[in-house]
Amino acid sequence: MKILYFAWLRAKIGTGEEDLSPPAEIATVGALIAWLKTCSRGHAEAFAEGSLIRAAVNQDYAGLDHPVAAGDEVAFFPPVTGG
Amino acid sequence: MKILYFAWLRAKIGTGEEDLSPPAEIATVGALIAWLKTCSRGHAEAFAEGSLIRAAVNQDYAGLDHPVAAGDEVAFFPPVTGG
Amino acid sequence: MIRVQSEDFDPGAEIARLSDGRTDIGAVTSFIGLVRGGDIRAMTLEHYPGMTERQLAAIEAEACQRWPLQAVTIIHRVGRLLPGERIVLVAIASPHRAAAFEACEFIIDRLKTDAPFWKLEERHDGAHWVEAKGNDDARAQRWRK
Amino acid sequence: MIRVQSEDFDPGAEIARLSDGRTDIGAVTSFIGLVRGGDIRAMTLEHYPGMTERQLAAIEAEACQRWPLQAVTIIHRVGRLLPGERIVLVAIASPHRAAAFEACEFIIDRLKTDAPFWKLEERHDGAHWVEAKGNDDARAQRWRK
Repeated sequence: MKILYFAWLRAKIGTGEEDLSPPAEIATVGALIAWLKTCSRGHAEAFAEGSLIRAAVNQDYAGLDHPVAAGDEVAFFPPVTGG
Repeated sequence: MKILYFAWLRAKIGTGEEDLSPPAEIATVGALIAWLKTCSRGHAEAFAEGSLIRAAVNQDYAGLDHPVAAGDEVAFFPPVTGG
Repeated sequence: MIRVQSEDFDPGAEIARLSDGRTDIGAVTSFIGLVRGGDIRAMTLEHYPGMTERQLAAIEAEACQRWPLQAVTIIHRVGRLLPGERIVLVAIASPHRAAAFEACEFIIDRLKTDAPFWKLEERHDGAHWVEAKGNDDARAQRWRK
Repeated sequence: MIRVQSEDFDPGAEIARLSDGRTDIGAVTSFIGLVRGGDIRAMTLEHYPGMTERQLAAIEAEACQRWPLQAVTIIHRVGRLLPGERIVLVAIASPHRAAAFEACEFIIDRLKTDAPFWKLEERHDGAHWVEAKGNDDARAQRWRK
């Protein structure tokens, strides 16, 4: 599973992209976040309670219940500020 | 008094500008219109009942009660259609 | 900046001029009105010289009073125009986009109901003076409060 | 037409392109967003390549469904920009001015809340990621019905 981070999440986690293979029971965006928090201190900080984070699965916005599976591109980022 | 006509009023009256000296008792835009209607057939047609006409005195929009006097520039024209 | 002219204008140059060399502008909006073809073969714009500039200046002043604007350009052409030709440009610079949009729309709405221009359209059956649209009055009315 | 690029764009050329050679367009509107100075020394625009273009295409498609549009251009820059530099252009061609204004405002409002761009501002006390404005959400919300 390809995981992407943008803006301050990228800075906090220390990379913009990683290829990870979460356990098979990680089947939703919410579960993936819970699992990522265990990966490193940077991940834990980035996904700490109260952080305003948006997720996208295969380049479409996705809620916490959205399914994720091997082969998906999952991105995490703060609320957008372009324009 | 300088009287100006625009658009179809100019076409109907046959001139875009005339210098007229209405009688002293012609003191408002409304009275001026009534007097102009007696000037020629073209004037009578242009100012016929039911015509949608706007007036300006010295280049500001003016209602029928607006005063007019010698030396004023008074213009008559249809509702505007620029832009 | 207000101009009434028969020659065409360069929208890019006019829009660039609003913000060139400045670092305090956040938003530039513009509106260009063009002659639409179809049954219209040409259009002649007549105006009331003097009063036109006065009315446009009054509209610009009201916009500057209602919104925080940094620059305003209004250019309106007169004379005979063919389909596809530009008629009018309104361009606005402001620190904020909401103000830039509202002021631009306000100016063109008000211009259409207050500035003394008249359109004579050449159609297949001859030349006709365009009648004012109630729709334009309603749009201009939105801004009165 | 959607472009995400680091180089500057030419607003005049982009706006002219919308109507050049056509006689069926009545109104062209445009919005340009610029980097405002003040305490900001520079701004770096980051984006999510791929998703950005997808989101912008979705916004454009929704605008085309809601209004009678004849052409749409969205250009957004990425990378480091200095005060006074252009960030974004939205330009619209339509037969009617109300549609051209509404679609232009709709697209920039939606872009601000949906397109994955992030601004890193360089201020006197260092670099800070810009926080999303509730105000932008409220403006984008206006279009949901």
